[in-house]
Amino acid sequence: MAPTPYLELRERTKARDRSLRDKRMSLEEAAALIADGEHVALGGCTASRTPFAMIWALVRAGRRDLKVSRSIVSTEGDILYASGVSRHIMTSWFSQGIVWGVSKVMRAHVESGRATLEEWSHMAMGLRYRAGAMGAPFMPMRAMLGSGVLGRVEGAKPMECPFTGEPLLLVPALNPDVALIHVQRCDAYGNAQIDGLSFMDVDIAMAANRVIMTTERIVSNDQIRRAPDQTKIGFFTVDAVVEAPFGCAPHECYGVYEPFFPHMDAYAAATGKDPEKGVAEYLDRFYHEPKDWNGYLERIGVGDMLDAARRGRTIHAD
Amino acid sequence: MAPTPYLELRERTKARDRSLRDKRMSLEEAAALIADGEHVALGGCTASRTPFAMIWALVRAGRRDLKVSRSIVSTEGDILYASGVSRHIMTSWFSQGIVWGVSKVMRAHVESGRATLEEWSHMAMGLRYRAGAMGAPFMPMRAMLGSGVLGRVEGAKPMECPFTGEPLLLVPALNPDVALIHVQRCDAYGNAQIDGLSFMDVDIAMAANRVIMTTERIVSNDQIRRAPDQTKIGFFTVDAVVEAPFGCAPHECYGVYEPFFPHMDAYAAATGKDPEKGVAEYLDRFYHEPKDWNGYLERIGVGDMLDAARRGRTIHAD
Amino acid sequence: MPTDATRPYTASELLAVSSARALKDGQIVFAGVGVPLLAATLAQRTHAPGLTILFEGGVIGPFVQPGALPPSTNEQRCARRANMLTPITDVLLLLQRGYVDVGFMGGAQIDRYGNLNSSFIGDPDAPKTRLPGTGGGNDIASLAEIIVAMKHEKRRFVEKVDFVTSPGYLSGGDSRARAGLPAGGPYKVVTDLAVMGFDPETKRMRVETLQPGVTPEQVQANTGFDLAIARETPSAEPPSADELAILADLDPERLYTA
Amino acid sequence: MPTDATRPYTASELLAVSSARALKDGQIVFAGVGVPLLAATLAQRTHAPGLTILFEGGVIGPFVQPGALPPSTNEQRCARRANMLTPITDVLLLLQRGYVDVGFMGGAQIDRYGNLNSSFIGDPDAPKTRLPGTGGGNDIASLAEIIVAMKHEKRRFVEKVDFVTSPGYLSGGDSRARAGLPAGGPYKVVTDLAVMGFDPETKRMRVETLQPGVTPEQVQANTGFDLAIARETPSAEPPSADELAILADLDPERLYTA
Repeated sequence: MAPTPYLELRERTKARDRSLRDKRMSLEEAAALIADGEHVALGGCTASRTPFAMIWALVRAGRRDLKVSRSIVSTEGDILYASGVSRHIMTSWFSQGIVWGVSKVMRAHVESGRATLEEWSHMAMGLRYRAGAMGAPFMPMRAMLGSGVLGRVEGAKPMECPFTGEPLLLVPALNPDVALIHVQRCDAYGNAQIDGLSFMDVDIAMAANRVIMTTERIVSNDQIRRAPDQTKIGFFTVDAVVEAPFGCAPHECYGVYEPFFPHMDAYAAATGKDPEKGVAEYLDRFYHEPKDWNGYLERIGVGDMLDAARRGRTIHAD
Repeated sequence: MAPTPYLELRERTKARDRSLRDKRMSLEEAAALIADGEHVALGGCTASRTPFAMIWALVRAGRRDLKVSRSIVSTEGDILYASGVSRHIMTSWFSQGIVWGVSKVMRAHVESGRATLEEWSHMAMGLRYRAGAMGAPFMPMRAMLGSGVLGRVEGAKPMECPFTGEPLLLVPALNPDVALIHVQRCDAYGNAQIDGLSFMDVDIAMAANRVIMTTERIVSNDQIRRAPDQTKIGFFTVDAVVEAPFGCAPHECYGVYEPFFPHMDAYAAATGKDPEKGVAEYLDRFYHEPKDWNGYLERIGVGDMLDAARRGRTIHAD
Repeated sequence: MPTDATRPYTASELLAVSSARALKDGQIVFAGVGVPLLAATLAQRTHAPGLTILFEGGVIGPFVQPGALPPSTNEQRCARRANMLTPITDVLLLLQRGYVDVGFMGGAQIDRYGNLNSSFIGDPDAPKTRLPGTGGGNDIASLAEIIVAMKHEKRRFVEKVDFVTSPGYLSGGDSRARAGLPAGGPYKVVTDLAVMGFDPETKRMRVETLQPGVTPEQVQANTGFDLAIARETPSAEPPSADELAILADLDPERLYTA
Repeated sequence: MPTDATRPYTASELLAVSSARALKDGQIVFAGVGVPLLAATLAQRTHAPGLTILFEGGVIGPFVQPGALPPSTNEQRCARRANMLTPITDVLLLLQRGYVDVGFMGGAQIDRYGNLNSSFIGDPDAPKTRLPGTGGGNDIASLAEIIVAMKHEKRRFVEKVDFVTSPGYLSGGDSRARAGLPAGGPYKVVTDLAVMGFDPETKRMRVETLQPGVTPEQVQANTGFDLAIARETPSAEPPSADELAILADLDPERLYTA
């Protein structure tokens, strides 16, 4: 049988060690599992459960030309473009967030042609990951038709439904090389329990060829097995587990901390005034100068950490 | 625009009252929401979370010629065939359960041509409901090809993948007229939280044009909203909420009671010896003679109820 | 022409109130943060207590806390005391399944057929401005009736959008259905000058109500295409004190109503 | 020919032990209740501690309690202390996604190409016996390598199955791939008389190991088609005391090993 995309996907999966084993490692060790040029999907959405600790590690490791995909991109997209980690981001929306407006850093990179922003509809992103998660080559959908968005992407195919004759759009499966996902807790094997909004993370983990999981805390496998219906991502999909408290800072982690609003305001102000200089200084100060991840958090500041955590806990306070 | 299957599905959905409102009613009132000849999908699987209280109500109401679908069918299939509620069951497997073997009642009805057992693969059933849940006309899949199972069903279409050239099977969406689902708890609006195995219930609820939810207990909307990430079926899909404690008896409800094994053994013995007479006597004794659902449970017996409940709780006892 | 300086409410408050009035009790409404959320919550507190809000982050039936409005539809403030949380893809699939009555939309540009642009100003291949993009907008506009709430400016109400991010009626008539979008479409366009609907046949935008104190000429003067405005177009009731009080309670810091 | 009466273990125990030995550490294994679950658990307790069991009810990595074996793959006993529970469709999609190494299968009939029938005895249009049907069997056999464990009887090992419920190598050669099933296929057939594999080219069943005390002639005599049996076919080691003790611990009431 000649190798088809499906058989190649199966071979990559088969070659992985999918057994129940301890996968704990450092951010730096996990970053070494990713090669320049690979397709990296990010879990979370906008300013929520963004895998910032791993992005930080990738910047530090000097990784280059990753193709990055995510449901919706916030400030991590600025960091990826400005650091050179990625010059190609695939998403449905790229902005620091409604309250801060369009990203001037994104505009500088995209409008100058230095970087690509590949735009699909939100549901199309979701269904592309879902097709990848299901081992299906595509998903049928009923949006994007008739729009300019469809005209600017490659790989989506309009079709006439063979059952009903209705027009449909088939969007192709995405099977990222690596998924970076941050969760509230998982065990050393990678069994992850996600509280609150799960975004596209479950599909992304299943679609990817490798998963690097960062977590607020590592819990025992016994704890996981007391509530197996809470496990959202199974150990067999996971290749690395890194404990990274405040691993989404300055974004939020549901139930643990809200976004670091003062930090986000300051970032918006700095990059709004001068995008290139603002983000370069930010990269130096928060990415290159600290000696480790705790050093990054120190620069963000204990006051902001405690403030974000206090607000984060209120979801449970009713 | 000429009405297409998709526009008709949307119209049916749009015509429903999808607001947050009290939907509590009796088993008898809920049974009146189902018309002879409709397609009724059952939640649960084999001897788990079978919506027996509603099946009991349908038998009592003399409903006829329902087309019934379910992931896997156990003794409720015997009841449906023997009572005349259904002469057409679509599923992947029909047996009381591995330990009791093939259903003699099913054999009697199907081998004599009185009833139809329409067989799809387990995943095909799941993907047909899922397509229905997604508002998609079909799902692509990679099983059933090459088998006799494919040759005996209508509506599945092999296709060459337009992306990869690989052979695929497209299975058509199932949008049942009604779904009957039993859960551990839901609120008066129908927000349902399912513990443990969810089977195909989430997809079935979303695919169906009406949902009748029976529940071990009705809880407050406040309780639901304290853990919204535990809500598996949203109120907007639900048309009726019926509190029916032990509503799966003699099957199990995860974490509440295990199957009523002595009852199931006795049923297997009675129907194994003489399927027609065994099931007719069983219908009289448990379906026609009791004056209400509590009367059904009385016939099953408090001893069996307590035994099943004691075993059911052990899942939480570690 | 009335301005924020000459009337006792802001343009944003007016948008929220007019949008709220366009909603009906029992509807399921896809809302973004900002004016759409204020509008949907205002409707719940006035004439539509059984209205359900959806956020594209995966939230069904939230109860947003006054004074703690969410920064996007994807943070925990959106999820607060919701009835149900789902993956993003599944809440979007509610649109496709036909469960959603109305979606709220905005955009940098809109044309006479309700097509919306939130992707590019200028040539998409060499844009003057790269905007954030569609988000869930394309999906909402493709699969539900939409209410567009935006400021009424000539540079936004254009003859032809630079790019169709979210489809309206495309080139009018039945072109939307022919493109594969048989359901949904623009329902109302709510601005600080008027509330507009669409002709059932031609699918061209037409004024249905003027905002208080606004003349037909003022609407046309701020619109980059010919707008059908009947001579007898009624004026809307101004926002009531009750409506404004509810908005003030929801957004005391005036993050979205200033 | 050895029987349950003449050897110190039952045919079911022999099937469980031989099946367990065919599993490798680290594999992900789709198991039914009964002999497959006993085999997979036995493998975990001997040479394959890192083996993961899946049940089609939606269970990943359960730890089944000795003496409380589940009545099907869909009850809470299956879910006990599992690592993860999923909807049924999603655990089956693990097969399609390529995560599953081995699936356990049984059937009423098997043919020389490993095709399995669990649907009809006789003409499917007017069956002598309507069997329960495929369940997850068709999906497992279509998308993973399978181990078939069954009693070796001439009426079960037939020239041509009455119905292909779960595809093996269909008509041999590359017919399986040509039918749209490029992956998986029968790996081993384990019976109380022999362990069989398949010729890599022709895909015909062939004996790899004889069960203890069984002759090639006895295997052929109980098979309804010509079976390739090399003269020098080795005999398997009988079940060890350890293996039998583990099975006795798991199923003290001998529900599945009698």
